[in-house]
Amino acid sequence: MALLEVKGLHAGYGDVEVLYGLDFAVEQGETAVFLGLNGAGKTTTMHCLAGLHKPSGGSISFDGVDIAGRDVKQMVRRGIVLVPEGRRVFPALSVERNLAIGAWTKRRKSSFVSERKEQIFDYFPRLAERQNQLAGTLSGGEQQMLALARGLMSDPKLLLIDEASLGLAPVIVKQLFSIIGQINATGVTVLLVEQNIGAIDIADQAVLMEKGNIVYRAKGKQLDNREKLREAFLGAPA
Amino acid sequence: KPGVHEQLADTSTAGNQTTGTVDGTTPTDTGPATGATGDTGAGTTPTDTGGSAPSAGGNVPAAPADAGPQDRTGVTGNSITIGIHAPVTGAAPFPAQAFALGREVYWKWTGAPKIHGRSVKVLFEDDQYSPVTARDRCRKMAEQQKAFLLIGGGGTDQIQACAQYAASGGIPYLSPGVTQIGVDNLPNYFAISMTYAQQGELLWQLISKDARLKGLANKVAMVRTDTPNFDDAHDAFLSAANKRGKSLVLDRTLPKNPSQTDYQTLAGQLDGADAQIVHILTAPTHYVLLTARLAGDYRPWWIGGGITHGLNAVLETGCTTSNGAMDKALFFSPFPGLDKIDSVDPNYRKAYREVNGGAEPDDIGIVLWGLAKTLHQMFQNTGPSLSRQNFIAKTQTGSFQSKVFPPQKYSPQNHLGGTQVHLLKANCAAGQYRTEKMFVSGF
Amino acid sequence: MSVLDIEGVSIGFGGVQALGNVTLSIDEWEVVGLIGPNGAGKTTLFNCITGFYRQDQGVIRFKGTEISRLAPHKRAALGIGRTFQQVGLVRSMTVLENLLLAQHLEVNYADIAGLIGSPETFAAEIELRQRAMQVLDFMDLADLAHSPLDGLPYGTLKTIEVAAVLATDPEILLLDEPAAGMGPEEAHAFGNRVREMRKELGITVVMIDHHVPLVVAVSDYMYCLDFGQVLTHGEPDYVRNHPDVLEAYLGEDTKKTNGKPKARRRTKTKARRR
Amino acid sequence: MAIGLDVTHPMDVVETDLGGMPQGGWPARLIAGVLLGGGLLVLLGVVSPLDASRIGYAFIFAIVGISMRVLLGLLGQISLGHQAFVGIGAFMAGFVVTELELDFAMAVPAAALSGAAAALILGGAALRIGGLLLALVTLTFGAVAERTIFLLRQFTGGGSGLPAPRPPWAATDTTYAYVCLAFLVIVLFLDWRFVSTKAGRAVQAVRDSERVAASMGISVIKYKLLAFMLSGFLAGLAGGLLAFNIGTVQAAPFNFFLALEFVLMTVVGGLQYRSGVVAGSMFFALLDRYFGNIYDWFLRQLDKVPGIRGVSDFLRDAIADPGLLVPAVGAGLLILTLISFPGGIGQQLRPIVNWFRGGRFDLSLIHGETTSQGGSEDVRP
Amino acid sequence: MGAATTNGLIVGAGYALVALGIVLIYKATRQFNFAQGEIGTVATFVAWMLLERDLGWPISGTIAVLTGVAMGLAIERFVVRPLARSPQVTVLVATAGVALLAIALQIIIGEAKLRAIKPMLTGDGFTIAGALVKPQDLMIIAGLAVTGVVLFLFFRSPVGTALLATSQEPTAARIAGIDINQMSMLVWGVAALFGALAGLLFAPVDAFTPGFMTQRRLIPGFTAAVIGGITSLPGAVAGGFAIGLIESYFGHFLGESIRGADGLGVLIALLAVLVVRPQGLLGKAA
Ligand SMILES: Nc1ncnc2c1ncn2[C@@H]1O[C@H](COP(=O)(O)OP(=O)(O)OP(=O)(O)O)[C@@H](O)[C@H]1O
Ligand SMILES: Nc1ncnc2c1ncn2[C@@H]1O[C@H](COP(=O)(O)OP(=O)(O)OP(=O)(O)O)[C@@H](O)[C@H]1O
Ligand SMILES: [Mg+2]
Ligand SMILES: [Mg+2]
Repeated sequence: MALLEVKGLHAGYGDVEVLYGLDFAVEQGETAVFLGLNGAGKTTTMHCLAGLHKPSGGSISFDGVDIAGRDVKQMVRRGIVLVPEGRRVFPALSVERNLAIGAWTKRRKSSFVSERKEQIFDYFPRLAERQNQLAGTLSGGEQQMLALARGLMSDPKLLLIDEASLGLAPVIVKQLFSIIGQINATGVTVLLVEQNIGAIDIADQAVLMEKGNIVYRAKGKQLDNREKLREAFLGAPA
Repeated sequence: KPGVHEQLADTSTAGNQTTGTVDGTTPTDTGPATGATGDTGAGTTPTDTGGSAPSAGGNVPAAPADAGPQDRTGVTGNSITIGIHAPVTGAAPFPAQAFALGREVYWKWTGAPKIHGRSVKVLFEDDQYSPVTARDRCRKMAEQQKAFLLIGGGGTDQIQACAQYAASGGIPYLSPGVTQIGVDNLPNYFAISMTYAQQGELLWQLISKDARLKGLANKVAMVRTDTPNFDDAHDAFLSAANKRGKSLVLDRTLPKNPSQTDYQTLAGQLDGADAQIVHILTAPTHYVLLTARLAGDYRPWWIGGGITHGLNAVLETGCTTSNGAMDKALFFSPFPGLDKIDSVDPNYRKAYREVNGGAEPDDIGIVLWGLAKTLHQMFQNTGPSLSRQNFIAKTQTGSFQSKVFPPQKYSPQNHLGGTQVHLLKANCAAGQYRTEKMFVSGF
Repeated sequence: MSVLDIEGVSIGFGGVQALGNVTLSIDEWEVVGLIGPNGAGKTTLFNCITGFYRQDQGVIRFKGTEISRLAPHKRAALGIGRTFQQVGLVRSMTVLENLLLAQHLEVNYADIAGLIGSPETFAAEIELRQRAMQVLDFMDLADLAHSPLDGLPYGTLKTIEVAAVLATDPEILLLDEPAAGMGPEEAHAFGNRVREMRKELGITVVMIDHHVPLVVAVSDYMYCLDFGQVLTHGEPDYVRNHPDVLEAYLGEDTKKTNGKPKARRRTKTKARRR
Repeated sequence: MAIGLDVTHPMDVVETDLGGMPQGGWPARLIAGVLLGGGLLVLLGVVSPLDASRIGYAFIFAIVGISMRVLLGLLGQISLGHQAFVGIGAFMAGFVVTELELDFAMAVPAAALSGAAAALILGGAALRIGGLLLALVTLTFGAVAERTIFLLRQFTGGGSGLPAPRPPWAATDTTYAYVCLAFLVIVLFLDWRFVSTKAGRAVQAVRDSERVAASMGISVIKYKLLAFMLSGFLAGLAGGLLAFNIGTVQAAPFNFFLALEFVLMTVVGGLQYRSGVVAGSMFFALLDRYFGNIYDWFLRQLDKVPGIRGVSDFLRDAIADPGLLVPAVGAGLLILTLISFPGGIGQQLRPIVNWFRGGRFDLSLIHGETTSQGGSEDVRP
Repeated sequence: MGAATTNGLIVGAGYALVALGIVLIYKATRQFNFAQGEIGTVATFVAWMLLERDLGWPISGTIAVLTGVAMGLAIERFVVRPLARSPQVTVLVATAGVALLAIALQIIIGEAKLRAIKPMLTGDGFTIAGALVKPQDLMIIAGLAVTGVVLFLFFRSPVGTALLATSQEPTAARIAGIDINQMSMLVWGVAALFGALAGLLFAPVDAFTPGFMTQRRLIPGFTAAVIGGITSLPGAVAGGFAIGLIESYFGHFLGESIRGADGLGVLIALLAVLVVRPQGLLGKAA
């Protein structure tokens, strides 16, 4: 059975409906990439999964339990962690304290936290150099790394990453995707929202959204046909 | 500065004010708030005649009686409406409940007197310890609710503001003594107890004659609130000292809203100057907060004139906060303490309990009772044909003896009619002021 | 003729040397791309040019005059316009109002005249509106004139920001990651617009972006910064394929270049356009 | 220090339906406007002098409200010492007529300018720093004004009564109320032009983001100072008018609690809406004045209801003076407004105002958009 | 001079205590709490009522502090939380509204009377260098020391870090699994606790009325917090003493010639600090 199974997910803001019944499933250990133009509803979907937004209908089953509508705290406790769009680092805290907050739910296991921190500094040596700098004074890309690193601190089962590559140098994007691949390899299931089609390289599954609907899903072999996907995504080659 | 003052008087006349409140001409029919007509004519805007024209003793120009039409606002065949304002909220309030209970006792008990067939209705407004509000509330009572006369319960600035308004409308105004500044030449204003300035000489008589204080006469200090309205009191106290060849060891003011540091600093300075007698002229709150900062073995004698310092409510708090430093304070007062009220007027307690369903009488009730009794005599003295003009004319030639307040004696030139005081002494053990002397005009 | 000259500019924050002796010059009518890894100092350079930071060392000249001591708004008045890495618009205003605001320096009546409502201000305001609408038209944003900013997609906001800066009538336009958050298609359209802008309005453009194909397509010339220093510069294709850039920025072909020292040749003085 | 302030949509958003004019067209709006304005003018003429004086007082409060709005609504700064600016204006007016023996026509401008000058001095030092620190500086300034400036005997006569007699042509309460109304109308015009032109836009940009404003060529300090001075100017003007409304200027009323009342009335009115601020200010000015009457009327109505006689008697016994209830009512209204109707009275008035501007009379406008806090402030440009 | 210094330190300790409460809330929520003073008054009022019934300080004090905490939690739940998405200034105004409401209710219930509360320590006190010191003044200094140390440690703890994080980016804090409502309650509860303690420590020094903390201590407390650097706890303490000393020196040496010299001194000092060192005495530069 799939780790995450979403059925007929509806959501909206006030009277405006934004998601019109999404269906998808992600297996344990998979990486799924969500593609779609601005305003397609990708962020809203992530927010529903992370408990930041209450769906208006449908079910989200995680590990066999329907968790639709639960609040963030419970989601985090179950191991669903969101790396939000727009970085949202704690600007007046040092990099180190930002990471400590990321491990909030694991704060009592201090050995785990320090191990984890080491591991993350391996992934992002830049952050290690900047440990004591206030996060608000980091460059845009450094903040993005910090946001991702913070999400990894709590040892999630399902990692939701919303537009991680925004504002990152291509070399870092590549590193990032390879790090995500490594994380994925440790058994973490990853759900990635991207504008950068390069993400398909690390994906086991691609989901294309348009105006609140899923218009195309590709798995396994289908993914090899990049041109077809590109067409579906862009309508035109970029 | 009479110059400024006259100048203003001129302006007000020029501003089609025909009421002529300052130069003493008789109020004419354009006078404001003539009740009957609700006339919105020119005269309805009272113009302030304020200013600071200190003049000792008061010199009110005579207003001839029975000249021109009579203003009978607030008077009907069987009732007279009067209005009282006092602060029950704001910076230095009176206890609201006590005021509410006491204000109608005299007029409501079964022995309540009729005045030429009329009973008295009492209006009350909270002036919030703000002169602007006082003025508005006095206008409300006089113009909307048709009060015949107005009474100030306490608070110098508010009394001044309301009295000046009342003057512009020819409305009689009664108040305890407080300041003389800006009110002593108002034709409608009557002080029913001695002003602070008048009490300056008396205080020095007390200091030089009283066995307990005599020896300390070279260690006298004065503390007053920083307002020009207390300048007269200050000058009078100082000149009484000079007359005796004395000077003050410390002469300080407290701001109107002192900070923590002000109290702390002043207390230390009093101690440093070794002031053993301190004449305090402030709101009672400031008195309490100042004495609260005393420490060690510094325990001066506190003395003063006035009304509010002599209220038991002050003592109730101050004895605890000052750790007893308030004990033995000596204050002049226009009313006797609870310990002596029965001997001057056995009706008071009875009437108070009767009207208020058995509630325990207090000293604020005595103030209001004494005031009402005095007013009763004034109405009686005016005769059955009651008008504002009549009332002023008759009162300013009358003498009154309520037996609770010391007697008043007015003349057309002098509306500051107080002549005597009672002397109260703080007794922290009893939590009350005790009356040491009554009806004294000199020591 | 060069519009903007940067000579030996350095700035540090605590232990971090964000810019170390950066020298570059931007010619009139040029579209210059500025790339470099995260934290290389690109935004910091913009901040020095626009006066939000003051460099520790070095000189910045705009059309030959030294501007290092001027406050940000004075530099804007000289004709230096910029966009921000995060959207630099006034969130509480509508699109049109933002464009009216952006014309602040163009308004020729006194503040007091506006306050007391003197007649010429009414006429001037109407003119401002017309100009704003023209700019919006140019950027294909006229439909959105009266809509509030809240709720507009990120890409649209970035376009509006560019429109607003255009309305300030700049001579040089500094764009900080204008295409971030845009899909490839949108980015492509945006690139075309930048070229058009340069052609029709005759302004000089410096653009930071991590969207390399876009930068390459749009620029006449490119600089690459790394660790606060100019790594290389030259024609777009040259920079794009420069081994240092490939390694430090693009992360391509690193294995290939690693073993081959000859690929490390430097040709930094070459290829200066015209 | 980055303390972000954002008040959303301070500009008067005109939601004009430029197509067909809904609901009556301009003639209907014109007639309604004339009726409303004319009604007010007539009303002022027929009420008693005391009522006229109180309404005049309320107009003056409305001017203070607009002054607060310039600061709080447009610049996003809050003054907790506004009573000081009003007081300085009032004393200046008293000083000009009493000590300098000049007349009203000199006193009122002098009052307004003194308010602006005080703002210039204070703002020059305090506005360089971002955030709400101005609030704390004005708070301290208010205390100093109360305890030092207002007690300068040469200037204020020691704060216990500087006479301010009205000019002969506006001696009555009624004529003077018209004068205050005229000033209020002028002030509303100024405020309208301010937000519709260069300076007002610049000020709002500065509130939202100083760096964005600067990048558009706006001098941040200059416009902060300008807005603060305009606010001080209007407060001083209100003070000058207040002096003549009361007749005597005293220090006592200009205390911290008045400053809080100014804030309350502006917020309850609804910062973003001019009409709301006027309504809120006047409401607070009049609440205190008429509460006694309303309360008495309320008790009398209770008396008439059979069976619950006891309730009104209980209230009469328990509440020694209705005045005690006023602060509770004011503070209660404030909290209620903030929590349930963040747009304040202005939000409630929106359907009407919108209709007058040529939009629809749309009751749904009462439910304002929820204000959002925007993301975190960037620590660096 | 000695007297002025001693007086300044005594008064300043009080201001510092209030400033700590203000800094706590500001640091953890970026809000200005204008009800901080009034929480103390309400607690005092409760303690007074209980002491009048002869319950003694330990019981009365405990119940009073709990009442203060309850008030803080109520403010958090019914005022601050509904306004979570409003601008900073709205919350400032709202807490000022709470303070006014609390004052108004106290007046309705118990009149605007000056009241005395039984002292915690009895004794006449003593004189140091010409300054009068009451036993209760020593209690305040002790209270200040305890509060300062506790708060300092509090912000070092993981919970303290989480608080700071919540104030800076609430959404991100939620995503990390922090219960931001719990955090908010914690802050307001703790601030109210110290606010109530401050009130109880102050009340026996002199006398109290409804609003006494707001009127006479809140403004200097705020000024102290700002001078010290608004987010710095040691700064708040330094600021409190600085204000006390400035008031005292100005009042002592210029008080008779310039009215309100102490207040003027504070304003000058405040402006000077803001011009020369905008981040406050011990604040960190942004
Ligand atoms: N808070 C909100 N209130 C109202 N509408 C919203 C809100 N947030 C998003 N929307 C709308 O919901 C729709 C989906 O938005 P969402 O942010 O989920 O899209 P997205 O695919 O993540 O887009 P992007 O690529 O721009 O991040 C959009 O039309 C957007 O305008
Ligand atoms: N105010 C500051 N305080 C401390 N360090 C700073 C400050 N501003 C910038 N830095 C540091 O200077 C370096 C350069 O930052 P800058 O923002 O210029 O990078 P960038 O090239 O724009 O990167 P990105 O592409 O990620 O936006 C970074 O390492 C950043 O952490
Ligand atoms: Mg999104
Ligand atoms: Mg950058």
